[in-house]
Order: sequence, then C-alpha cells, then structure tokens
Amino acid sequence: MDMILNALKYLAYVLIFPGFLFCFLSGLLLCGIDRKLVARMQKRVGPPILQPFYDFFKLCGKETIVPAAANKFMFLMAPLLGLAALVVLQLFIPVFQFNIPAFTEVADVIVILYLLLIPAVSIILGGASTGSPYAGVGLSREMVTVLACELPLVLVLLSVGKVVGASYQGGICFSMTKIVEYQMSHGSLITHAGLIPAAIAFLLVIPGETGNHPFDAAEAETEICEGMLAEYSGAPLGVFKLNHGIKMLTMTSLFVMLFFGGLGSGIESLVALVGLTGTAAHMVSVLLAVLLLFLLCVIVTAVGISLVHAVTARLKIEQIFKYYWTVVSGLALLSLVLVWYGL
Amino acid sequence: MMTLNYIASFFLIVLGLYCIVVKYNLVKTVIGLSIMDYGVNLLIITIGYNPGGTAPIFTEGELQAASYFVDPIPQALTLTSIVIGACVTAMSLALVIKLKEMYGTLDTREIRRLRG
Amino acid sequence: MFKKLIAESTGKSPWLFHINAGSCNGCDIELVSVLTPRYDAERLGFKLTGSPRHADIVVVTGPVTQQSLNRVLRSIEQVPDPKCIVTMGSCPQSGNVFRGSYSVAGPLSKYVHVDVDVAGCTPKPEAVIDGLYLATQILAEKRKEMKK
Amino acid sequence: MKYIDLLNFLNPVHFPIIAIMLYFLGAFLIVLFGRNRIVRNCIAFLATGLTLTLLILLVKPILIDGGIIPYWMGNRVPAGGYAIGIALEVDALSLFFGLLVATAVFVAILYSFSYMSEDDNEPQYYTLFLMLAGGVLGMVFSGDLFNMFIMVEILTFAAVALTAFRNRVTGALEAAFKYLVVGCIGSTCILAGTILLYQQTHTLNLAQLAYVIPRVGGTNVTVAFALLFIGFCTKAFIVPFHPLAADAHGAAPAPVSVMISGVLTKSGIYGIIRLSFFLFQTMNLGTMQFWLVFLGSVSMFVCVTMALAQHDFKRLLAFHSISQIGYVLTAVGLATTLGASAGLYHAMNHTLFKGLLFLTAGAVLHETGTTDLGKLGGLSKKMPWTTALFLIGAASISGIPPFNGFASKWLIYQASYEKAVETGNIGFALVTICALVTSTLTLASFVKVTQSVFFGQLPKECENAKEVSWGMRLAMSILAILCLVTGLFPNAVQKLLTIPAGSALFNPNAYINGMWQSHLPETAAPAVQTVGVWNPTNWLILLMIALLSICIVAIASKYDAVRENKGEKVALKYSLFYGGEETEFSQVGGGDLFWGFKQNWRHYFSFMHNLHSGIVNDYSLWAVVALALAMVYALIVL
Amino acid sequence: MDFPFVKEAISKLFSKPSCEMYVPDKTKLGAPNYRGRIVFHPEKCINCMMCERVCSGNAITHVIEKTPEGEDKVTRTFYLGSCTFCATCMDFCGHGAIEFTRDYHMIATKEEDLMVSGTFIKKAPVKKAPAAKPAAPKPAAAPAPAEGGKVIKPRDDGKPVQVPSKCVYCTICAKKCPAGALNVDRANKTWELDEDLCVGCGTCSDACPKKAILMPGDEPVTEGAPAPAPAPAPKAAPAAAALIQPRDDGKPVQVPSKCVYCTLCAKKCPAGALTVDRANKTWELDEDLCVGCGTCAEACPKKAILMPGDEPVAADAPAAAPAPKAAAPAPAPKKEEPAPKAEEKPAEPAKPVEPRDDGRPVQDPAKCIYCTICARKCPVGALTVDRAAKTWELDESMCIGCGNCYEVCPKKAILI
Repeated sequence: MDMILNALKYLAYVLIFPGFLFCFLSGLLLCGIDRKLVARMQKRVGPPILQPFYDFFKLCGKETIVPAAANKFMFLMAPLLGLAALVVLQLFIPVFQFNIPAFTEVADVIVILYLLLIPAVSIILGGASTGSPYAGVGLSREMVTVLACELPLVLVLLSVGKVVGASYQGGICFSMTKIVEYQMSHGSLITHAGLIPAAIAFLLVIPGETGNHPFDAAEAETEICEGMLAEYSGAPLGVFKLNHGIKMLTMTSLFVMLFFGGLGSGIESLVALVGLTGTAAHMVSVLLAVLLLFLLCVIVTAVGISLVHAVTARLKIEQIFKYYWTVVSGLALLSLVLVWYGL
Repeated sequence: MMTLNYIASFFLIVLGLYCIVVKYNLVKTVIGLSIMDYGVNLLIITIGYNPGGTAPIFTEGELQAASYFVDPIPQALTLTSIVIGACVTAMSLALVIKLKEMYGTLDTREIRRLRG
Repeated sequence: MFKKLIAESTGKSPWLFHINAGSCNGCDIELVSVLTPRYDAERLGFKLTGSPRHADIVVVTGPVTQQSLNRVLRSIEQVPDPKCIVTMGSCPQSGNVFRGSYSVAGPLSKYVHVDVDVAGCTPKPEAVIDGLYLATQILAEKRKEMKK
Repeated sequence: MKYIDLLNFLNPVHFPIIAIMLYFLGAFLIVLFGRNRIVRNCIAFLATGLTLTLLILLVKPILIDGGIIPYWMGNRVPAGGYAIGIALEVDALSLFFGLLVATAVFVAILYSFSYMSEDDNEPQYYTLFLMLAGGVLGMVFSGDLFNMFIMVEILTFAAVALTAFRNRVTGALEAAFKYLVVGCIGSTCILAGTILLYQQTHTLNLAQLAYVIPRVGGTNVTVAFALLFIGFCTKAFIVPFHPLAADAHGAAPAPVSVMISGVLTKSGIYGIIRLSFFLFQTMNLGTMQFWLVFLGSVSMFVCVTMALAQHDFKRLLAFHSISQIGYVLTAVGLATTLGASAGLYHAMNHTLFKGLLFLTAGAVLHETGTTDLGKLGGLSKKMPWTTALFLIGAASISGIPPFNGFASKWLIYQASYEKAVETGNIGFALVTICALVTSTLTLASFVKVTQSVFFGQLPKECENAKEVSWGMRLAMSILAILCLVTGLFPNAVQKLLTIPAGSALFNPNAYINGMWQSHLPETAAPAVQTVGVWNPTNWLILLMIALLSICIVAIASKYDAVRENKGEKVALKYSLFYGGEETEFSQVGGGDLFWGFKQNWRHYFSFMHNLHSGIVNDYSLWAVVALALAMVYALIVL
Repeated sequence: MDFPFVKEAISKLFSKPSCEMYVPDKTKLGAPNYRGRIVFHPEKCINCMMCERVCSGNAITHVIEKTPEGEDKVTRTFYLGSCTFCATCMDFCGHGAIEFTRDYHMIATKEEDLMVSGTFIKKAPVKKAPAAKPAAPKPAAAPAPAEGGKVIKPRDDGKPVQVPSKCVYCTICAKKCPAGALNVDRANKTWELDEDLCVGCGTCSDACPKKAILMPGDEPVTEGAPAPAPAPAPKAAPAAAALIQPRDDGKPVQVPSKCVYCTLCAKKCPAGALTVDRANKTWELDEDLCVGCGTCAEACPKKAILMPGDEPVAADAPAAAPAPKAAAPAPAPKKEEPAPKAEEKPAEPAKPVEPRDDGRPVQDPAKCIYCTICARKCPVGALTVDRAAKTWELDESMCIGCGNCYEVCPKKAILI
C-alpha cells in the first residue's frame, strides 16, 4: 500500500508539479512573456502573453504531414523524446532548498550539461530524419551552436564546482543540491567576486543554448525555412515549440539556482513569522519558492533573452562560434582563473 | 673492440632510419628497414658476448659454476629477430611488388592517395 | 476540453507563409510593413513563417508567372489543412498590368481555390490586416468543418 | 613429467594458455581444413567462443577474488632467482584486457561469417584473423618482455596482411606498407629496449624486471624506457602515429577495423600501462603524469579535429578511435585510482562502441560499396536496423546519457578535475575542459555522419541497398546491448571490472608476488570515490516514465493521426519542401557540414591537412622525432 | 561585438507603444488623396471608352445590350482585382464619371465583390438630341445667328461640328481626341471628322480654345460673324496715345510693360510660334507659325498678351483706365501704382511671403490661382486645394518637402 502511494507520489512529481504540467505551463508562459517583452522593447504592442498557448493548441489542431521521404517513427518520436528529456531535466533542478531527493541526487551539474544535449540531439535527429536539405543546413548550424556554447558552459560549471567544493570533501562539488545548500549558508554565488564574470558568461550562453535570437541561425526562418523544423507540421511542431519554451525555463532556472540560489533562504523563516506551522507552512513555503523562482526566471529571461533579442540582428553561424569561443569563453576562463587563485 | 661493436650497431640503426626517412624509393625503404634490423641484431649479439667466453654448449656434467661462456639468451633472441626481420623484408617486398603494379611507380611521393 | 482549446486557439494564431509569384516587390514590402511597429500584426497573433508546413495562411503576391506557377502550387499543396489562401494585390487576382503576357500563367484562382482577395496595388497595410483577419475567421470555420 | 590428468584441464590455471592456444590452433586448423565453408566457420566460432568462455570463467578467481594466475610453460619454474622459461601471468589488468579482446574477436568473427562471404581467399582471412587475435591475447597474458615482442610482431604482421587483404581497394596496399614501415620502426624500438633492459638486469621476466629495475637504474634503463614507450605508442597509434591507424582502417575490412581499433590499440595501451606502472613504476612522478596526460590530451583533441575534416566514413571513425584512446591514456596518466579505473572503463567502452560503429560502417560498405560521405545518404529507410545500431554507437561515443560513453567520460572529468584541485595545478583543469570539448566535437562529427549517411537524401547509386543479413545484425546487436548495459550499470561495471583492474595498477608488488611467490609488501590501492552523482538507471526510469506518459497523452490526443503518402508515387503534398522546387538531389552532408566551425579554424585545418601528407617518409620522420623527444625527455626527467 | 540600442530598448519598454491599434474597421478611410475603391457614376458616362483605352490593367470592361427601344444599355464594369489604381481613367474621363474614393477595404471572398459596375442607357442619337436638351436653348440662341449668314447648328447625333469662322486650326482638338477621329491641317485649314471613329465624347469641344466646336446642346452659331469682340475696340481707343493695339490679323501682341517673360505663353503655344527669352527679356512671334488661337493670351498670367478683341493697353504704364474691362484687375493695379517708374520690372507682391526653413512649401496667396495642380502632383497627398473655396492647405505631418509642388506650379505661387 505504501509502495503504491509512493509510486503515485512520484508519478505526480513527474507528471504534475516539477514535471510535465508545470513545465508546460511555465515554459510556454515564459515564452509568451519573452515575446511580449521583445515587442515592448521594440515599441510594439506585441502578442498577448498567452500567445504561445494559442500557437501550441492551434498546431495540435492542424494536420500532421509525414513527408514520404521521412522515417516516420523517428519523425514522430523525436519531439516527444526531447520533451521527456527536458521534463526529466527540470526534475533535477532544485527549487531553492526544496528538492525531491530522489531526483536531484540522481545527477550533478556535469550530467545536466550532457542531458541538455539530448533535446538538441532530438531536434537534430528529427530534422535529419526528414531528409530535407534545409534540415541538413539547420542541423549543421544547430550543432555548431551547441559546440559554441559548450566551452563557456563547461568553464562556468568548473568554476562553480571549484568554489563550492571548497567546503566539501574532495575539493570539488558538482551536485546541484549541494551547490544550493552552499548558497543557503554562504550567500548566493553571485556575491562571490570571482564568479561574476562566470555569471555574465552564463547569462550570455542562455540565448545560444535555447536557440533564441540572435543565435538562432539554426532556425533562421528567412534563409533556411526554419532549418530542422522545415518539414514539421501540426502537433510535432507544437511539441518542438513547447520544448523551446521549456528549455528557456530550464536554462534560466539553472542560472538562478547556480548564482542566486541563496535568495530562497529566507522563505521558511518568513512563513514561520506569519505563524504557519507543519504541513501548511511547508506547502506555503514551497509555493513561495516556486513563485520566487519563476519571478527570477522571468527577470533572467528579460535580461538574458529578450533584451539581447531586441537590440541585435541575427548573427552568422561562424560569428556565433567566434563570439562564444572568444568573448564569452574569455569571461568564463577569467572566472576560472580568479577562482583558481583564490578570489 | 666491444665499443666498436656498439658504435657499429648504433651507426647501422641510424643509417637504416636515415634511409627510411630520406629515400623516396620503396625498395630503398625496405633496405633501410633491413639495415636497422641488422643494427639491432648486432646490438643483441654484442650484449650477450663475453670476451673470451666459450660457446654455451655443454653436455650433462660439463657445466660448472666456473664455466665462462657467452650468454646464450641473446643468441636465441637474435635468431628469432633474424627470422622476424626476414619476414618483414619478405612481406614488404611483396607489398612493393603489388604497389608497383597498382600505382606504376616506386616513388613514395606519388603513393599518397590516403592523406589529410 | 482539449478540443475546445483547439477550437478557441485556431483563430488566434494564424501563421503566414508568403509566396512571391513574380511580384514587383511592392506588395511584399507592404506585407512586411504589416509586421512593423506601426501596425504590429503580431499583436493579433500573426507571424511570418519560413516553411509552408508551418503555415495557416498562404499569402500570394505577384501575377503567378510561368516560372513560378509550379513552385507556387507545390508550396500551397504542402501546407497542412486547415489552410487559407490569400491573394494580395491585384496581380495574383487577375494578372493586373501583366495580364496577357506570354510569361504570366494567369490568375491564381485558375489553379487553386482562393479564399480571400485583398485588392489594391498595393493594398494598404490596414487592408492587408482586414484581409488576414477575414482569413482567420475562414480558417476557424474550416477547422470546424475538418472536425466533422 | 607429471601424470596428465584430463580433469586437470579444468583447473583455471590452464585457462590462459588454452585460450591463447585455441586461437593459434584454430588458425592452424583452418589452413588445413578451411576449404569447406562450414568447417571453417565452425572452427572459427568454436575457437573464439571457447576462448571467451574460458576468460569469463576466469573472472571469478581473478577479478573478484583478486588472485593472480602465473603459468610457466613446460612447468619450468624459475630456479636460482632466474626465470629462464616462458611465462604467462594473468592478473586483473591482463584479464580485463583479455576479456575485451575475446569479446571483440568473438563478435568480429560472427560478423565476418556473412560479411566476408563474398571475398575470395576466405581461409587465409580467418587464419590471419585468428593469428591477430592470438597475438594480442598472447601479448596481454605474457609474463615475459621478449614474448611480448614476439606477439607484437605476430599481431603487426597479421594486421598488415589483413589491412592489405582487400588489395583492390584504393589505398589498401599503401596503408599496409606505411603501417609495416612505421610499425617495424616501433617493433625495433621495443626489441632494442628489451635488449637494453636485459643488458642491465639479465632477465626478461616482467615480474622480475618490475622488481629489479627500480633498484638498478642507469642511463641504459632510461633509454630503454623511452624506446619501449615509443614502441608501444606505435601500437596504440598515439599521436604522432595516428595517420597509420586512419589509413589502415580506411582500407581494411570492417571486422579487421574492429580488431585494429578495439584490440590492437588496446595492446599498445596495455603495454604502456605495464611499462610505466609496473616495470618502471614511474607513475608517481609528476613529470611522467604530465607526459602521459599531455600526449593523451593532444591525441584526443588533434584526432577529433582531424575526424571533423574527414569525408570518408571509416577514416573518420579511425581518427575518433585514436581520440578515444587519448581519453584512456589521459585518464590512466592521472595515476589516481579513479582515473585508472575510469580510463580502463573507457577502454572497454571504446572497444564496444567503436566496434559497433566500425561494424555499421562495414554494413554500409557491404550494401552500397562505398564509404565516401559525399556519395551516401538517406540509408535509414533502407537499413533501419543498421541506423538504430549506429545511433546507439554514436550516442555512446559522444557521451550521450545513458550509454556507456557518458559513464566513463564523466568519471574521467571527475578524475581529472579532482586531480587538478588536489594538486592545485590548473593544467589538469584544462585537461578536463579539453576532454569536455572533445566530447562535444565528437558529437558534432557523428551528427555529420548521421546526416551524411543515414539521413538526408538517398542518392541513385544507393537505391539497391537493403538491410544486412541476420548474422551481421546479431553481431552488431550484441555490441549495442553491451553498450547500453555497461552504460546503465556503471557501478556494477566498476565494481566488477574496472576497479579491480585499476587497483592492480597501484599494486605492482602483488604482481611480483604472484609470479615469484615472494612476499613483498603489497599496497592496497586507495578506494575509489567520486564526488559527483550520476545514476543512469534512475534517470532512465524517470525518462521512460516521462516518455511513456507523454506518449500516452500524445496518443490520446491523436498525435499519431498523421497523413501519410499512400501508394508508390509520392503525392505533391508529401514531397519535401525545396523552396518550391521540384524534388531534386540536394543532399547536405560530407564536408559541407559545420562550415561555421571550420571557417573559424580554417588555418588550423589547412595546416593539419598539409601535415598529413600521406608520404611514408614523413610518417617515419615523425616516428624518429618522437623517439628522439621521448629519449631526451626521459633522460632529463628520469 | 557590442550591443547598441540597449538604452533605447529599455526606455521603450516603459514608453507607450507606437502602434496604431488597428482592428478591421469598415468605416476607416485612407489618407486624403488616397486612391481606393472606384465609384462609377453611370449617369455621367458618355461611353467614350477613353477609360478603357487608357487602363493599363484592362480592368474596365463594358457590355452593351440593346434595349427594346433600340437604345444601347451599357454596363461598365471596373474590376478592382485588376486595377492598378493609377487614376489615369479618372484623369482621362472628360465627364467625371469615375471617382476614386478613400475606401481601401477591398477585401473579397468572391471575385464579384471586387466588381464595381454601373449601367446606363446611352442616349440614342436620333431621338434624344433634338427632343430633350437642345430644344430649350434653341429659341434663346436663335436671335443671334439670325443676323449672320449661315447658321451652324450642332449635329444631333452627338458628334462635333466645326465653326469655321472661329476655328484657328490649332489642332488641339485633334490632339485631344481620344478616338483619333479628327484630322486638322493647319496649313490647308481643313478640319475633318472621321464619323466612324468619333464616339461623341465632346473632348474636342471642351478642348477648343476658340469654342469653335459645337456639340449637341450647344447653341448654334452664325457663320461669318467675326465674334462679338471687335465692338469694344473703339471704346478703348481714346484712352491714351501710346496704346498697344491688338492686331487685327488674329495674332497676339505683347504688352512689354506687363510681360514678365515667364515663358508660359511659349510653353503653352500649341504651334510653338512663340520664343521667349527670360534672360534677355525678348518676346518674339513667328508669324508664319502662329495660328492665332489665343492660347498664349489665355495662359498669360499677367494679361500681357493682347488678342483681337482685347482692349488696347498703354505701352508704358499699366493703365488704370482699362480696369473696368480687365479680367482680374483687383490686386495688380493697386500694387503697381506706387512704383510707376519700374517700367520693365513685373510687379512684386508688396507683402512677400517668406519661404519656410523646414523645406516645406508655402503658398503665395497673391499668385495662387487654385488650379490644384500642386495637390495632384503631390506624391504624398499632403496638399488639399479647393478651387471653389480658394483654400490651400498643407498637411505638415505628411509633407516630405520634395518640392514637386514648387516645380509644377504654373504661377510660381509656391515658395520652398
């Protein structure tokens, strides 16, 4: 009986709260907020905030055409695989001090770094399975973008691991839970002088990793017909758009947890101050933590994605690569060196 | 006298390597391999040689603690090594014949379809 | 509920695919101007897509030249249902000043069913918004019919 | 001498020699009775299968119980402190490599049955193949430096002959010749090193050498170390010997490629480990660690970039092979237990996934007659099994969870970064970064292969391709399943295989004791502890739950209600979108991909392209220069 | 890499969007002078086909049905889906039957929605002409021609008739004829009408500077009477000795004191008989070429050209005396008075209008004749000129300062 209840509980975790439903709602909402913000920054009114939801449901209602040249199974499964991988990935990212140990202890930051490849691989496979030449060009660019983002991301994570590891045995620490724990007691990592360049670098990596403007050469709709998505229609396309939204959520919440993880430390005492105790207090503080996380995600989106989108024009693919491997990696490397020599 | 042997073997090895590196003819490359092999063989024999030692062939009871003889192990090794050297030469010459058939030349600078 | 959501959303997120069938570029520029901050069609959910597979509304400009005819028809055919075809400007509706030229394959309506004509040479951006708006309504209806 | 008890064969003590002899016996029998196809296949199957079984039976006493099996040929037990006879000694490390060899050989033989069925001279092929296998196994089990040399020569000859086996293929002879020349330089180095050691120590037994050398020292020994090191590097194709591997793989039949990459390179790695951890016990010196880690990092990076620039399937795989060997060398060179076990883990994974990839490449070659990325495309519809298996292999090698490549690479990152933090040396952190970036570059080049060979458009020439036979599929599937299993249960694999083998590296005295029944103090290797957390099974269960539930939701909402093309002729609606153009052949693949990356690195790439000139003299020169450098370095630091 | 516009983007985030929140609205109209949906006034149409001929998009078609009475029932259709909205048809329509509205809502789901059509019954030539219209004016006009010799009556089939006595064979009518039905030879003084081609549109009559073409409905003219003009001549004679008399051979005379050498006359002269040099202030008439059509006199903004029938003008001073007869005497004489010594110099307006410094045009009300040319030529439709109300308005928000109006203004009444 207990086991069944437990199983149901974990199923609920996967499907509802940090899992699928939450990802679906907040991912698309984040996407909508981003679109709205970009529009406002360009002095436009912009679409309604719920526009991504409309888009998603509309696409669900459309006909799904499988091109004759495509590999049907791969074509249909690729978006679902990406979605599942992203949902599971989101489970691994703790919400401040509130995490589900069974999930967050499964993986560390390096693992998350690799799990982030799965959605990219899924979109690449999906695109490639159609055999479209646009997909060919698109996947090549997507891969180069992933490659470009990898180096700075690695450097940032290594710097973080070094800083946090100082208080743990072994000298390095990549566990997400421990990183957040460390911030609870030592203050957010952003206050660590040596990590400020790393935080900036990570912020700059976010749009590249999510494939947002101006690093969306892989899905340039005006030149290569949205690249890998060129042959997708209907619901699978909708799922890919959903994946994009969830990836934004994942990247931004990863950023928040890595650099602002200490902000949630006050929540529990705040709730206690109000006078709540027991389960109710826990529920309320979790709710507050989620809200805080989402708010921070929105702010990170506004700064890291929307602002960058609004003020730049799309880069060419070799410029993206050059940019990430020089400017952003330089920042991250600076951070690593600073951290290494004790700043 | 032993020093001369060492110098000679070193000279042979270097000569073989020089031949392999500098000569652009396949047959000369094979010759270089052989020379290098001989150099090593000479080295082995020299190492096993004890000045004034007898041949390490004894019948039962002949062998005494004071017997002064040449180390037999390097000689055994040399035999093996010579056999292997002959194999190398045979095999590479077979390949050279086939290469000449296929490419029509023995110049290594023209036998470079696999590159980059 | 899912079906209701779909029905609700169909009219709210029309994505455009723009085909230039030999246009003089006048209409093309006006179509883009619809998306500029002044008119900002995105606030109505309009979005230009790069691939016909993503589109709901196909906007055709230009007199459909012989060279472009097959390509236009192929692209239109590849749009998933429900779809809506909008001709923009006089050219695709009649050939306009190019009518009767040996290189013009004639009005688009000869080949496919055209849902909305937006007349003008070129139409004002406002008129384009009018036409696209009408197209979204047609789209929602088509979606209902498709369900049946 | 002794009454031979038939039952005595069942004593595990005899298993190693029986295993080696089975291969050679098989080779011999095939020469005799190999005319008949069935007989030939049976002999090959039995020889390889039995060997594998025997080695698996050895897992219990050696890997789990930590025993060491010495074996003196002809029961010539050493007397008077000198080992004259030929000896085998199987410790955890040897057995680990032996298992890899046996598995790879078994699978490759299974694959060969159908793959090679259209070639002439089949008996010779199997003979050479089993000779190669026996050579490697003999080298790995050998307890004698000179025997190692003999086995190295046997395997080099067999490999050269197998490379040139399909001599009508472009470049086969050329590759074989280059391999022969540079390989002989390497063998000669090993021989010269052996003899220099003999001069100093008057013994060839590995255990005795391991005991004597640290106590003797001297210039001769140092020079011998450099010679042996370069010799084994030649066998492992470490940079600067990597062009040989690339050439050989490109021309050799697929199962031979599996042998060269999965088995032959391992023998080189084994040699390097034996040399530096046991014979010379140099691995606690920071300078030697630097040397190995530097070579490994350079190998992994240079080869992966070279692979990106390739446009031949097998040649690309060959460069990747060396890149992965670079990982192994780097990890082993860290000289921590974690590093060593991670390195060995990766060596195992490398055998599995690289074997799988070479087999799929062979399947493609078998069906289409080419491996040129520019001429292939769209095979996923024709060869779905091969495609799926290839994707598993590609995911493994690129380190996509939950396949095995990730598990071992992840350990390598941990090990190198831990080492970096431990020593405070930022150089090791750079190694971590290099390894991580290399991993992504690997993914990139496999995306390139995926797109160029299996996806994209089907060229006219490939339209007759069909799925390969069951035999080949079976062989590939075995490796694919092993890839998944070793990736899903990294803890079990570590506990069972790699940690015992890795710990053996730090306990050379046990090796000496095992051989000589001496009682040197044994040092227990420090326990392996990882700071990271990664539990692929849990992750996979979560992923499966998520995927399943998403699929259920999707199917419930008619996600799979798709429109498909009915009938033979492709309707307009289902043809691809070419910007409105009619269907035309416009495959994007081969060298055209990753322009954005190559553009930024164009000087590097053109430099590398010019460097790999394809002239045998140049490669020999590299070997000589490497030898000189190694000698100078060894003389300076040792 | 740098990110420009960051500041701008953030400031825009907190400012009002610049969108026109346009939602489909049938009542909205385009900008002034926007050429939108065509409105056809069938009652004004005379079926001259001019519009169809000039239409580049073949958007205008017609169907003719015979009514039981034998009349032509013409249905003219404008297909907006083929229209380029160039307004050439409107310009060419002599009768204002085509109108472009500011309605841009030309959205249709069916082709028929884009059709603008009108049906009218073309006046049957036999019955209508004598019966309906000319009947009334005829008695009134009758007395005049009675005195003369031959009375030339308008034809009753809707086609033009020449009044040879008035005609100066300037060929303008032939040039304007949309159907090319007129053939005028100036040298031989012939005027021929190709009856088959003529559609009876009346363009020639409208264009004739001498009113020498009669259309149905016009009053008949008595041939031979040399126009009623000569009569006033003696009346003006005693005014001054040094008068410049109009010539009596029907050709123009310049009044140098008034002439500003604007070359307008030369430009307007259909025969190209005038050569005016603004720099050297010369005005020359090629007597051989001149057809005496009087276009120059009409075109002259200063009334500095006298035609037969005009009153003589004092050579040196702009006489105040002829005021009573002068066409537009009001502003000019007043300004001339204080500066009589300025013999050659044309009058400058007393209160000069300063050009604006923002590149936009300014009207000089004194010069403006409200001809609307500027409004029509304005590429952005920034000008609104009403001839009847004599208003000239500039929409500053639309004006782009191109100077087109300045260039086209015949009166140079626009300053830039």
